[in-house]
Amino acid sequence: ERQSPEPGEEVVYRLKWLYNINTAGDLYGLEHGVFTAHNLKVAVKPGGPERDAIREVELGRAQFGVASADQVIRALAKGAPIVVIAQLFQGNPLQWIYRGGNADYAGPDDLRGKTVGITYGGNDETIMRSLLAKYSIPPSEVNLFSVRYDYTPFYSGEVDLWPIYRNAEGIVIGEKMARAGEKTSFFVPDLLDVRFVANSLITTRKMVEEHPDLVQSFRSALLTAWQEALAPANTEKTIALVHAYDQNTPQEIIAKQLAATRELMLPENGRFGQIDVAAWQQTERIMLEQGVIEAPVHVDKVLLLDGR
Amino acid sequence: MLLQCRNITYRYPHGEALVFNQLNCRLADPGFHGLFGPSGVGKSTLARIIAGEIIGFAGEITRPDNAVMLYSCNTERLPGWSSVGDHLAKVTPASQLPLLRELITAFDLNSCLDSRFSQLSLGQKNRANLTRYLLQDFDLLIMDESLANVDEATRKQIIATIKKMFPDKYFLYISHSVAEVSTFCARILVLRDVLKSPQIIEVAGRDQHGDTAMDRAVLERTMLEIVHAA
Amino acid sequence: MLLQCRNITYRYPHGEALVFNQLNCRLADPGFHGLFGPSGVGKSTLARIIAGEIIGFAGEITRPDNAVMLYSCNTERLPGWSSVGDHLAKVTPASQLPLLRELITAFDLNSCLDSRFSQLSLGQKNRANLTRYLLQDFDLLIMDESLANVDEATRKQIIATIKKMFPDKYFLYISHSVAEVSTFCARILVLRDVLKSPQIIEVAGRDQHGDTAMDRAVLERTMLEIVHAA
Amino acid sequence: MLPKRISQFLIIYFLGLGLLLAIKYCFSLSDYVIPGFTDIENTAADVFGRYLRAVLDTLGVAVIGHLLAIALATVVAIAGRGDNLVGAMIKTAAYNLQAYPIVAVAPIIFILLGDGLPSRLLIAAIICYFPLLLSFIGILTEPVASIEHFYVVTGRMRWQLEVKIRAFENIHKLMTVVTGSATLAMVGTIVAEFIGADSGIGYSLRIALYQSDMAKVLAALFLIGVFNSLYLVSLELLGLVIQKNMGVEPRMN
Amino acid sequence: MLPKRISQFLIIYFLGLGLLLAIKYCFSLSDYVIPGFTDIENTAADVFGRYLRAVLDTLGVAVIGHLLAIALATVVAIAGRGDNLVGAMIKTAAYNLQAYPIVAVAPIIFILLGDGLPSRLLIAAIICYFPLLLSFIGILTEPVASIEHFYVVTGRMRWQLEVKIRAFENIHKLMTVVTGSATLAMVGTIVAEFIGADSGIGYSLRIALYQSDMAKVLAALFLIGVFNSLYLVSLELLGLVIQKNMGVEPRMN
Ligand SMILES: Nc1ncnc2c1ncn2[C@@H]1O[C@H](COP(=O)(O)OP(=O)(O)OP(=O)(O)O)[C@@H](O)[C@H]1O
Ligand SMILES: Nc1ncnc2c1ncn2[C@@H]1O[C@H](COP(=O)(O)OP(=O)(O)OP(=O)(O)O)[C@@H](O)[C@H]1O
Ligand SMILES: [Mg+2]
Ligand SMILES: [Mg+2]
Repeated sequence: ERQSPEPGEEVVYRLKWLYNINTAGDLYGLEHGVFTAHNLKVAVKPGGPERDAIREVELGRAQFGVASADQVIRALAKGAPIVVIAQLFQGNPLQWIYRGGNADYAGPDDLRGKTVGITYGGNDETIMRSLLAKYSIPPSEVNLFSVRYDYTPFYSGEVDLWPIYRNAEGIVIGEKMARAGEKTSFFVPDLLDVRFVANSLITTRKMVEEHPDLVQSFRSALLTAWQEALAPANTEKTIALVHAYDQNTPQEIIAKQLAATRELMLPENGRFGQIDVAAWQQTERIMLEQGVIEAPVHVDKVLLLDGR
Repeated sequence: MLLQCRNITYRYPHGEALVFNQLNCRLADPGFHGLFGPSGVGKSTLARIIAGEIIGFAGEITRPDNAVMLYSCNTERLPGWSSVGDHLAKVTPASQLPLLRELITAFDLNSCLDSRFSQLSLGQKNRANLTRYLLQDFDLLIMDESLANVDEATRKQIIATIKKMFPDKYFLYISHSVAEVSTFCARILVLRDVLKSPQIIEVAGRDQHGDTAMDRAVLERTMLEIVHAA
Repeated sequence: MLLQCRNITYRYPHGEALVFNQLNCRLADPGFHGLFGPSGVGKSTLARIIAGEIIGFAGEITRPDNAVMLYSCNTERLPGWSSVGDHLAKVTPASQLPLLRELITAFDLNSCLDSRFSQLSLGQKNRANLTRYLLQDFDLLIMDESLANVDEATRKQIIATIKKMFPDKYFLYISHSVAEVSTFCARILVLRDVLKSPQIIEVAGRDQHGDTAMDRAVLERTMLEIVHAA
Repeated sequence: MLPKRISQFLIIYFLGLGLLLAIKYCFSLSDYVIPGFTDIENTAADVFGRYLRAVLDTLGVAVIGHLLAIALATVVAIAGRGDNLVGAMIKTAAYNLQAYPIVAVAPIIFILLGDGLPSRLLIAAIICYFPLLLSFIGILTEPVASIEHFYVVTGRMRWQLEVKIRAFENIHKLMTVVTGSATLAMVGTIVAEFIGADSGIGYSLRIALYQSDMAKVLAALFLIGVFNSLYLVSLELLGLVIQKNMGVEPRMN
Repeated sequence: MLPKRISQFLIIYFLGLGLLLAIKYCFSLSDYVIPGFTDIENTAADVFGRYLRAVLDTLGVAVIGHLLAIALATVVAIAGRGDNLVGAMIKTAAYNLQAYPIVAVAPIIFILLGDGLPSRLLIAAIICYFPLLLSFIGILTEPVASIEHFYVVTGRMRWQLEVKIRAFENIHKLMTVVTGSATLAMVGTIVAEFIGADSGIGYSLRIALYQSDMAKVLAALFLIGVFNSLYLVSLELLGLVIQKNMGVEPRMN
């Protein structure tokens, strides 16, 4: 197996998910020459439910990958030799959609007596349980409901809050319900100070040590690509690009997704990709408290703020 | 007259040669009719045409509208899930049950009743199968080598019993034994090669009933006649 | 001496009654040996014991170490994927191919060679099956009603051919025709009910070869002897 | 027989595990990619009680689903046996139902039936009924002329008798398929739990996968294998008893 | 035959659709629960071209996967036919492999084989091979004494011949299973695409499901059904040709 690439050789970049709005910058780098401009030959490969970028990176099948913070922390707990070189999302896109409401916010007390969908074993469970603990809401006061990808229980009103990726399915479902005359809003844990980091860019420690230049140029190419993809001036270009790869989503939807993505990815006043160490530490703490990991992993040690 | 076949011509769908060419025959009176001829000449085929199991022949067959013509042969089997006795009882109309008991004794089947069909000897299989056909409602029963694997003594006894019990029915008896068809059949249809004409020659048999004595010389003449016809 | 069975006692695993009780028999010289007896008496069973296809009997069978004893019967089939002629050629050792051609003619099988087995008449099936056994390497070939569905004339011709072509081999010929076993077999093993003792009585047959004339009275005496023994 | 099946399973399982571990140590992969032996051991000890209850739960549903599938396949095969229009339609429906991946049909099932036990049973049954159906159709459409002739010509043939004759003549093949499809009932139940349920080993498996916890996955696979073998053995024993009662030569594949 | 199959499928499909729409209008469910007719129509027109290409792509993989599965089942059934240890082990492995839901095994397959075509084909084949295996084992372990006797006693029996005899005697049953399992190959491919691929109708289906777009799901199911029918018909025609060449009475189930 290929452990590390020779200079000029193609590097494999494994995404976390299928091509959609969350891969806009990655595709932008590929299609609009950003990688080439950095002297990189990159094979961008989509992810999926059965794909795990961390495993692939460790197995040497990919050199870079996208993984969520909880995946990173779990992998660290099992000794995976990986490091984080950029953080894609500043706010977690994993939120809860609900009917009515006026703003994308609801107080913690609004959860009492409601039926809240969670994916058992998923991030949303960890986040929701942590939130309930933080606001001292006894689990007996909310109805937890096991969800799957079928939204019927939400549509039929059986479940009040449904976990959803804000900038992807969130837009689609919101639109669908809007067309039927239903208003929807989102419940945002970040706003309640439960900050759980989402997708970030990873590679192995070995890559950083043996090919620091390659890591640097990949990182900066990707940050540039995302910066450009998210730039308002390039909106049309980005929408067309994402649509080319994700034909199942109409352009109008992609436009709305892009707007939502900007809010989640670009920090208030900074550059794309910034690693929020405090949020990572909180993420680790939450996972520890919720018993997802058994011992601290000191995640800050693998956060390479400038990719070194 | 039960049956009249006129100008039957037949070739199997995937067969090369004709089996019958303008064949004519008839069954005029009740009783035992022999169907005799060399192996492969078409006896089973003719029997199945008469019984209505083979269609697509040319020519004409006339028979009474409600005539029931059954074809039985020696390769049939009874189902395996219960004993031979049970199967026989099950396919016998209630009114015929005494007859069933008589047949079982005459056919020497008592020792087989508790066995499954697969546990019988060949001749026992033959007899069990024939028994159930005899208990059905029929006008003509075709016995296509139905007793081929039964010993001669038992066969003789079976034929005598059938003739005694079913005097008004028609039987078409296919066998390879000249002596047998000559002795027991009233008329013998000798089936000959498709190239010969007429394809069937009818010979009168001795039609023995019970243990009546038989003139040896007459019988031998009949046998010779049959062998020459074939 | 090819074979000697001593005190054979046997009951089928799920059968109720004994089939054999202290049965003794032997095959001393090459040639045609008849095995005769009423239906269900145990002929097929004994044949399969001799061929080694049934085990678990009591008693003793002695035979030369390398003796090949084949059992053939009339319910066997040839595979359906190619013609009868092809199958016969395929199982014939190259050195025996001329013999195969002779047998095909003697057995009147020429018209069947291009057909599939399932398209043959019963007697044709019998003959095709027997042919392939004769082409194998064997010391004893058991023919369990192997020609049951063949007409008498053809049967006679087949037996004569076999006797001429394989004078040094042993044959055990099972048939329900007293006349046939009496005429063609050198010795006839008459198998009797398990309650009788000895269970097998040996009778000398006429062992006719080719078309030699046969003394009618002598033959009838043999036939009577057999019928009385059974 | 039981110890044989189980030990065969164990050999296979540990061969597979050995292969994985060999890969791990050859390429010195972390516990995340392939868990180490002690990791597996600890995890197994940790989850054993829970997973055992879960797998028993699953087994219960699987047995019922299996019965359901057998019934379903029997009905469809019998109905689809004839050459008539209804038969053809039923068969088409049966085939097409199968053409849809259950993950795609599941939402429709959940809409129609809600997400209680009925949906789960139906999914388990659907997954396991198709192989049964194929064999049943193959067997039930093939005439056994030498037995059926008498009943046909004497006007005694009913569809029940026809089915009985053909099934009985192919009893060993049927047993093989029925026993073998037990495995599919098990897997069907697991998939149903994976998709929609909140109990059973399929549900545990889903969580382990979400958590990328390969050690738990291996532990679950172990228990699934053991109980699958147990179920198979029970069916085989049952099959032998049935065959004996029917008076056919008992045989096992 | 082709128009018959297709029209049967269409009837079934539109019956099912009618049922869904009936439910929708009876309970006056909104468009996001069950899409209305015009919604379905528009969506179908919209995605038709893309889905058509996707389903053709899937069909291609399915055909190869089906062949692979037939080969796999044949090999396993032949190897597992005997009573020897190796046979028993192979059979145990084959059964146990099936006991694991593919979703649980897939990560292991991806670890071992990477995520190229081989993994996808393997998944498709695994899903469709088991029903084949069960029938093959049932058929190949059942002696045909009346034919085999000669070859056994004359010492000519080889395993190839034994397999040939038993397969030929059960040719109609085999055809039923092979043809029927085409459906499973199709479904296996779709599931594989669903899990891991980035093309094919399974991939489109997954996205439609994530977007909770029932209209697209229905459109995809429509195309899957049509092409599944086409594939079935082609196999049946092929089966008839083969049977004719083999000289057996051609029959179709
Ligand atoms: N299904 C078939 N397809 C083609 N030819 C056939 C078929 N069945 C029989 N034949 C041929 O038709 C001819 C007549 O066959 P049939 O079985 O009627 O003969 P038979 O007089 O009954 O012979 P036997 O005494 O040997 O039973 C034979 O030459 C046979 O090869
Ligand atoms: N598999 C079996 N199980 C139990 N009993 C059997 C089995 N096969 C045969 N028998 C019985 O054993 C006895 C002898 O059978 P066998 O087939 O040897 O008779 P046979 O002399 O060959 O008769 P036939 O002339 O009718 O062929 C019969 O009474 C039969 O019912
Ligand atoms: Mg005939
Ligand atoms: Mg016998």
